[in-house]
Amino acid sequence: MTRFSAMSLLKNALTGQKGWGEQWPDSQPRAEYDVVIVGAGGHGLGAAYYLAKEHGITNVAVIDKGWLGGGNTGRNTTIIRSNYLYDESARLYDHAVDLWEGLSQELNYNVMFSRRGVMMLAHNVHDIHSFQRHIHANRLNGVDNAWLTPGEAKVFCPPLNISPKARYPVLGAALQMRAGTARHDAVAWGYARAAAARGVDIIQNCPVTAIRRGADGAVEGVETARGFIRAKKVAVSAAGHTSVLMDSAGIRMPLESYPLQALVSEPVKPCFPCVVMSNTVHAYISQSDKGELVIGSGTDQYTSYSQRGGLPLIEHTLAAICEVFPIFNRMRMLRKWGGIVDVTPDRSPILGKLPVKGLYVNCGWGTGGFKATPGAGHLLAWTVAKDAPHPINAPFTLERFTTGRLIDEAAAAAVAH
Amino acid sequence: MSRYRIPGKGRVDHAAPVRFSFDGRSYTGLRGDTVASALLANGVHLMGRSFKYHRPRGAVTAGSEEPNALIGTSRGKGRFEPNTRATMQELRAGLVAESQNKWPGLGFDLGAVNDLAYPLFSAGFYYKTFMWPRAFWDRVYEPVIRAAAGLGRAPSEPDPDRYASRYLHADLLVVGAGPAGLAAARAAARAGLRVTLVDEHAEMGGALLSDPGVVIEGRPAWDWLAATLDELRALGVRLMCRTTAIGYYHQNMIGLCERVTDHLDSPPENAPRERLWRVRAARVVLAQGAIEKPLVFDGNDRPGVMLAGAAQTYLHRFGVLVGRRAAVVTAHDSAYFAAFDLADAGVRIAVLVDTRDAPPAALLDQARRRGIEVLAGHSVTATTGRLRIRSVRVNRVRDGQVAGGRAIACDCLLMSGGWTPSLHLFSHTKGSLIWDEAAQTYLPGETIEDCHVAGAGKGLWGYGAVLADGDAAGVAAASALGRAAAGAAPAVAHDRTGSGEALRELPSDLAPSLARAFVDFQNDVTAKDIRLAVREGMKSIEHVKRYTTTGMATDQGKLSNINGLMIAADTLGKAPPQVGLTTFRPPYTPTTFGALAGYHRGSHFELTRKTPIDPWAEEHGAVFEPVAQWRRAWYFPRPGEDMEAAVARECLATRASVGIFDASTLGKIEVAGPDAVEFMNRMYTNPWTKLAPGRTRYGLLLGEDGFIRDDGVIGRLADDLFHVTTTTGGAARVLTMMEDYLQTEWPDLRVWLTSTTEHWAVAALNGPNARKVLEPLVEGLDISADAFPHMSVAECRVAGIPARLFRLSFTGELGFEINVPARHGADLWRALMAAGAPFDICPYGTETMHVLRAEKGFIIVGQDTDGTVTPEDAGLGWAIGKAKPDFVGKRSLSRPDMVAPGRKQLVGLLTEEDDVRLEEGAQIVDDPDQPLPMRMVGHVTSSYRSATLGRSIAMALIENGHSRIGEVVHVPMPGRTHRARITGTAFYDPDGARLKL
Amino acid sequence: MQVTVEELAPVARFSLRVRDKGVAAVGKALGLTLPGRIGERADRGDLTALCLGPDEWVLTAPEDARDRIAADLAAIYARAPHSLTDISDREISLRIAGPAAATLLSIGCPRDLDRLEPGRGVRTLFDSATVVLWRDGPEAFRMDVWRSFVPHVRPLLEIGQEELAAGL
Amino acid sequence: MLLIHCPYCDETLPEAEFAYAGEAHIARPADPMATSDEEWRDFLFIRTNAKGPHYERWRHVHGCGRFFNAIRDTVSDRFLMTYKAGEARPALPAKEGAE
Repeated sequence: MTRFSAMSLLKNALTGQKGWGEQWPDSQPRAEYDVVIVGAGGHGLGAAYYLAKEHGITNVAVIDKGWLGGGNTGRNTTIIRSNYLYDESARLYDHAVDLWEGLSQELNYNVMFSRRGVMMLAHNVHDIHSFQRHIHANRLNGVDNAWLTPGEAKVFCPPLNISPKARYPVLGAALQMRAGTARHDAVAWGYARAAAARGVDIIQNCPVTAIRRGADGAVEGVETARGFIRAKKVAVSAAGHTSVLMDSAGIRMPLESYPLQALVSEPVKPCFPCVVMSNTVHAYISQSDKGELVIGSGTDQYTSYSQRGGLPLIEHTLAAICEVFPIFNRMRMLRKWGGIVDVTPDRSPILGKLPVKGLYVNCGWGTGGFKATPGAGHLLAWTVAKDAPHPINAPFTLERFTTGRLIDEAAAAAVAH
Repeated sequence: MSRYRIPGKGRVDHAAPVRFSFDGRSYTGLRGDTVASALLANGVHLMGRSFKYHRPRGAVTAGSEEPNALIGTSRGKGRFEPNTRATMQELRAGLVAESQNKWPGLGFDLGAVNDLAYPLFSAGFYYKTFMWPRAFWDRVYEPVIRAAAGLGRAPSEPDPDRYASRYLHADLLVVGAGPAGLAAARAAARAGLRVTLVDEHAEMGGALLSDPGVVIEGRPAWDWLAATLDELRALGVRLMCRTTAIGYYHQNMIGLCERVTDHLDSPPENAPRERLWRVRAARVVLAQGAIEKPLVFDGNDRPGVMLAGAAQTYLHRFGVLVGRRAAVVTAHDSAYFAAFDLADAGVRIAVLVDTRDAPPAALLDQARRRGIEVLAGHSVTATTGRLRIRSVRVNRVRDGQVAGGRAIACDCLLMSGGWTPSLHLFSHTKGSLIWDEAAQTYLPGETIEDCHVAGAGKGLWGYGAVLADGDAAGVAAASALGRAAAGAAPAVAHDRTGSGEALRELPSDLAPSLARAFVDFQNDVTAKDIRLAVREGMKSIEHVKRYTTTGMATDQGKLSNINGLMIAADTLGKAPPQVGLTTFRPPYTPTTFGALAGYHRGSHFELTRKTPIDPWAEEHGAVFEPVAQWRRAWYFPRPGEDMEAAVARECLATRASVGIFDASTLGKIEVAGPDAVEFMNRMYTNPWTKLAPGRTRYGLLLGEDGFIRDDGVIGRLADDLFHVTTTTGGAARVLTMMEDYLQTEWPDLRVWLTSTTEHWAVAALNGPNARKVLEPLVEGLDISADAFPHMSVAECRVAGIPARLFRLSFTGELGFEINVPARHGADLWRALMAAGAPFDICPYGTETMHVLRAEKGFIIVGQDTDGTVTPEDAGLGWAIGKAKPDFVGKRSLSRPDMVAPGRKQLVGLLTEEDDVRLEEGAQIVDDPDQPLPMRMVGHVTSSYRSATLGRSIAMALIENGHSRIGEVVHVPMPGRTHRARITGTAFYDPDGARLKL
Repeated sequence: MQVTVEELAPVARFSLRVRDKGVAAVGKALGLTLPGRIGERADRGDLTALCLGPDEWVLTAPEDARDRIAADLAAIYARAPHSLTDISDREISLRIAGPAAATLLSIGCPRDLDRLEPGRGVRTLFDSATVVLWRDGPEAFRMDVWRSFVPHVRPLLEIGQEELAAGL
Repeated sequence: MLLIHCPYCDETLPEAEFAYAGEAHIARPADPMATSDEEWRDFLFIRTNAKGPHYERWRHVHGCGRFFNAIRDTVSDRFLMTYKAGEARPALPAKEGAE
C-alpha cells in the first residue's frame, strides 16, 4: 500500500500518477477464516480493521453482496453527533465521535470529518422541555450541547428564518459544536484500505445466503453464492438485511426495514455553515464540501427493500426546508435516492452476542448509523475478539426486549401533549 | 442583425427582438430564442467556467443535458436563481443573466490557476492529502476547498413567487413529444383513450424541429407536426409543453414539473411560477429519444466545441450559425447530416473527420458533392484557442497507432460520439437495462411497471422506424386497456437513418497524463482520472463514479456515463456490462424546491386548528402556543404584564373566585353499543362495570408495552354510552388505537366509536364561585353539591343551549366543564363571562392550567410521562382495576424490568430556597461533587412558580422516588447546584376539601 | 367565474353505525333502504343516507328533523342496537360548483374524480384534511370538512381559484 | 405513492388515503397473563421483516376506516392481494393473481 503523503503526491504528480497501487485487492474467498463479517459497510469494514489492529486477529473476511460501501454507508446524509439523552446512548455515540476526530490520521485517508456543529431546532414548548432535558443530561455526561436563543441560532446559521410569525417559529436551538459531517464513501474506503493492508480479505459481489450452525448449535460458517465459507465466528453487520440472515440461523429479530430517502441540491457557493436538524418539521440539512445542500427526508410508512421511495415524502421534506429556510425556495433538487434502514422497537441498536455460540450482530441503527461508524466497528471488534461486550455496548442487547429495559430515545423526545 | 443569424430561418420570430443582458452587457435576441441561442447568434460561445479547473466553457448541447452553459438568472427582488441552463431558459424581455464560478471575470478568471496544477490533481486527490498538520483541516484546507467548490451563488432573499400542484389521472401518459411520442399519442387518442402528452421544451416536435427536410405522410416535417398537434387537440389530448417528467414512481405515478411563467415577459398576477403534477396513468409510453455523446480527446471542452446535433438544432430551430468555419469529428453517420445542413446554410466545413475507416459510401458521395473533405480512419488529438477554439489537430490512425497530425483552422468543432438512449425514467422503475453488443449501448429490458419505451429510446434510428414504433406503442397501450386500435405507421421520405461506433477516448500521441480529454465536462473528470481510479481498485462503476465524481454533475451523467463506462471497462479489460451502470436517480432534471413544496408554504406549510372560542381569545389579547395541530390560548396578559405576572394573576383569581378556560381541544370519543362497558374494561386500566350512568371517572390508557399513553375523564351517559375525553395531542392516536383493537382483536364486540371532538365546544369553569356563575344559566338540572356531586355528568341547557355538563376538576377547585354544540361555543363563552362578571371571572390559558394542576399533583401525559413511565411509576397504581383479568398493557407490567427496583418514580420536589425555580428537564444527582460523567438519578418534569403557595414547586421522576420521600437531592446547574427535598406530588389541598364545596 | 366556493347553512347530521340484521330495521325506522355499497346514497324527501363504510352511514336532514330521527331510532335500539351520534356541528359543508370545480378539487384531492359519478359520495382527503366529498352533479361538489380544518381548507381553495382566474 | 385496493370499498385508491399498520396475523394472546416473557416479547416486538411477499395490515383511514390485510412484495412494493380483516391467512397467490 502506498502511504499517502506530500512526498508521494508530488512524486506522482511528476510521474503521471503512475505510482498509485490498488487501495484494496478484490479478494477471492478462502475456505476458512477465524472471523467472517457479513456486510462491507463502514461498520463491518471498521470492525475488520479494529480486529486486525487492536486484537491481532487478521484471518478475517468481510463479505458483501454488492460493492463495498454501497449500502447505507454511501446513502446517508453524513450527520455526526452525540448529544443523546440517555447515558447509554450518549456514551455509545460519544465514543464514536472520539474516534472520528483522529480518523483521517488513523487511516491515512482523509475522511473529511468537518466539525461544523449540529444545531437542533425547537419549535414549541414541548421541544424546549425536551431539549433542556437533553442539554442538562449531556452536560453532566460530559457531552457538549448548548442552548441558543433564536437570535443566537440566526447568527450561527444566517439562512435560518426566525420570524415569530412562522407556522413553526424557531423558539431556540440545541447546539453541539463538536458534531458535524464527514465524507461517507471515504470512511468505507479508508477502512477497507487500512484493513486490507493488515491482511483482511474484502470479498465483494458475493451474497451470503445463510448462516450454518453445527450439531452443537455453534456457528460453523456462512453459505455464499461462491460456496460455503467456514468460520469460527460470524458477525452480521448487514443493516436492513439482518432479519433475513438471522432467520437462517434460527434467530428471529425485533427489526423492521423501512425505505429512507435523502437528496442533494445543485452545488452552490458556501451558504450554509453548519448542520441543522428539526425533528418537529422533519428537516435535516447541511452543505457538502462540493457545495450541494444535503437534505435528509423521512421513512415511508411501509416496510420495504425496494430502495424506491415515494414523491409525497420529498414534497413534505422540501416544504419543511423552505419553511425553515425560505431563501432556498429557488434552489433545485439535483438527485434523490433511497436506502433501507433497519429499525428496532426502541429505535436503539442491537450490538453484541447472540444466543448462538460464535454469532454476533450489529444492527438496528435506524436512521442514525453513519455517525456511529467508528464506534460500532470498534465495539463490534471488541465483542467478537473477547466473546463479551464492551461496557459501552453492554446495554444494547437483544435480551432487553424480553425484560423491558428499553433505551427509547424517541419516546423520551417525541410524545406530544 | 448579427452575422450569425440567418434572416427568416428557424422557428424564432424575426420581427420580435428581445433585449436581455449577460454579465452586464446588453444583447438582442429574438422571441423564441433560448439564452444560449441568442448568445450564439451574437457570436458569444464563452458562457461559463468549469467546476474544478475553472476552464472556459461554452454550450455543448441545445437541451436540458447541458453541463457547461449554466448561468444565474434574475427578474427582480427575491427572484434570483443559480445554475439555470442557458440552453433551456427561454429569452424574455429584460432577462438579467450572469456567468458563474469565476473571479474577477469570465474572460480572466484567477481560479484557472488550478488548471496549471492539473498534473497534481488526480482522482481521489482530496482523500490523499490535507491531513497534515491535523489542525489545518478545519481552519485552512476545508474553508479553501469549499470556497473553490460550488457553481452559482445561492439565492439570498425569500422567493415571492407562487408554486402550485395538481393531481392528474390519465389512461395514457406519453413522455416526449418527438416523432415517437406524437405517433403514440395519436394512435391511442384515436382509440379513445384519455391521453396526456408532455415535453420539456418550449414547443413540441423533438428531433423534427431540427430536421425540417424530412417528409412524413407526404408533408414536410413541420407541416406534419402542425397537423398532428391539431388532430391531438381535436381528440382531447392534454398537451403540456415546458413540462419535464422528473420521476417515475410506484404503479405508474409520474411526477411532472411544468414551468409556467419563467418564459413570460410579465406573468399575470397570481399565476404560479411552476406547477407540480402528480400523474397516475394506466399506461405510460416513454418516448424520450436519445442523447448525443461527446467524443473524448484533448481539448474537447473548448468554447466552440459542441455536439453536432446541437449545431443542427441551433441552425434549424433558431436560425443560428454556431460558426463560420466548422470542423466536424464523428463516430456516427448523424454528424454528416449536420455538416450537410450547415454547409447548405453557407458554413465552410473545414474538414469532416470520421473515426471509422469505411464510412457509408452514400454519405461520402454527398460530402464530395458539397466539396467537404472527409478524413476517414482519423482521430482528433488536440485543439487550440483560449476562450474559443482556433484550430483542431487531426491525425491518421492505423491499427490504433496515431501518425503525425496536421492542424486545421476552425471557429467551431462539431462532434458526435453516437447516441445514448434516454432511459432515465425507465430506470426509475427499477427496470433492467440490457447491454446491446451491436449498438454498444444499454437498451430497455424488463420492468414491473405498465410502461413501454418507444423510438430512439429503444435504440431505433431514422424517422420511419421511430414513427412506426411510436404508433405501435400507442396501439399496444389502447389494446392493453381493451380498446380496439388500428395502427397507421406514417410513411417517411427523405429519411435520415444511420449508425455508428462507440469509442473510448480517441487514439492520441499525447502522454495520457497530460491529455485533458474530458469525460464529465462540468466536474472536470478526464479519461486519465477514470483509468487511475480503476488502477486504484475502484472496480465497480459506482466506485469509479464516486471516486472521480464522473456523472455526478448537474447533468447527472447524461453526457458522460457511457463514455466513462467504456473507458473503465477498457482499463479493466472487461465487457461494459460486467462493470455495470450507475443507477439513474430522480429527478430527470434538477427541480426547484418551491415546485415540490407547492402550496405548503407559510401558514399552509401545515394546517393550524382553531377552536370556536379562539376568535374571542384573539380579541382579548391572548398569547397562543401550538399544541399538536392546534393553537391554544397560553395566557391572557394585561397591559404591562409579562408571562409570569399574567399567570400568577390568573392562578390567584381562579383559586380565589372563578376562572374560565377553553377546553375545546380535548379529544372526545363517543363509545356506544351493548358491549361498550366491556370494551372500556379491556382498553383502560380502570374498572368501568360499576360506574353508574351519570357518573364520571379518571381513565388511564396504556400501550401494550405497559407505558402510559393517554388519560382523561370519562363519563357514563347511559348503560351503553360513554363520553371519553383524551389529551389534545392524543385524540387521533387514541381513536386509531381503539379502532384497531375493536376491528382486529375484538370484532365480536357490539360497540361503535365516533369522534365528537369537533362537535363540542367546551368551557371549563373552575373556582369556589364556579357554581354561582353557572347555576343561573342552567335549565333542567339541579347542580347543587348534593344533587350534582363531584365527578357527575348530565344533559341540560346552559344559557339556552343544549349542553352536556360535567362536574370535574383539573385544578383542585370546584369545577364544571360545559360542552355545547360547537356553533354555540362563542355564545356560551360570552354568557359565562357576563354571568361571571360580578365574581371577576378570569379567563386563563394553558400555562395557568398547568400550574393549577401541578399544585394538585395531577400529571400531564407527555410532560410528566415520556413513553417510558408505568402507572406505578407515575403513582397512579390506584387507577388499575386489580380484579380485571386483562386490559391493554397489563401483561407488560409484570415483565422483569417493570417490577425491578430502581425504576424512576414521579414525586414532588421542593427547593430549599423558595424562590428558586428549577428548570424543566434539569437532571438530579445524589452526589453533586462527583466528577463527570455524573450518575443521574432522575430529572425535573414540571416546575413552576406557584403564586398560591408563594414558592416554587416541581415534579420529578427519580429512581425509587416513592421510597425516598423527605430525602434531599441535588440539581447541578451551570454556575451553582440547588438542593431540593423529595415530597409527595400534592402540594395544595392534599385531601381535596375544596372539591366538596 | 369558472368555479365558486360557498359555505352552506348547517343541517342535522348524524353518524349512524349499525350492522347485520340491524341495518334493515334502522332503514325501516328511517323510512328508506340504507345503501349497502360504500359511496352510494339513498334519499327520502330531504333525508339522505350516504354509505361511508361497511357499517357506517352519514345521515343528513333539515335541522328540525333532528329530534324526531333521534327518537325514531332510540325506539328500536333494543331490537336493533346501533350507534347514532349527532355530529351536526363537527363538520362545515362547502359547495364547490362550476365548470372548473373538479380542476379546483384536483389541487388537493388525490382521487380520480371522473370515477366519482354524480349522486355518489366518499370519504377522502383534501390536502391534509379528511373530508366527505359529495358529487351532487357533473359540475357540483359538496365537501364536509371538520370545523377546525376549515381555516386551512378554505384559503387553499381560494388560492386555487385565483390560480384558475390567472388562466395559467 | 402506492395504489391500494380496499377490499371493503372494492376500489383501487392512492396510498394517501391509507395508513400502514404493521405485520398481519400477529394475534393478541387470548390470555396474555398466561404467556411467558419470551412469548409476550414475540407478540410485542418480533417481526418477520420479510424480503419478498409480506403479510401486512393497512387501514383505509381517510376512506371507509377499515383495517384490512394485504400481501405485498417488499422487494417490488407490488401488492399481490388484499383481503378483509379476520379472513384466514391466504396462501401466496400465483403471479397472475397480482393486481
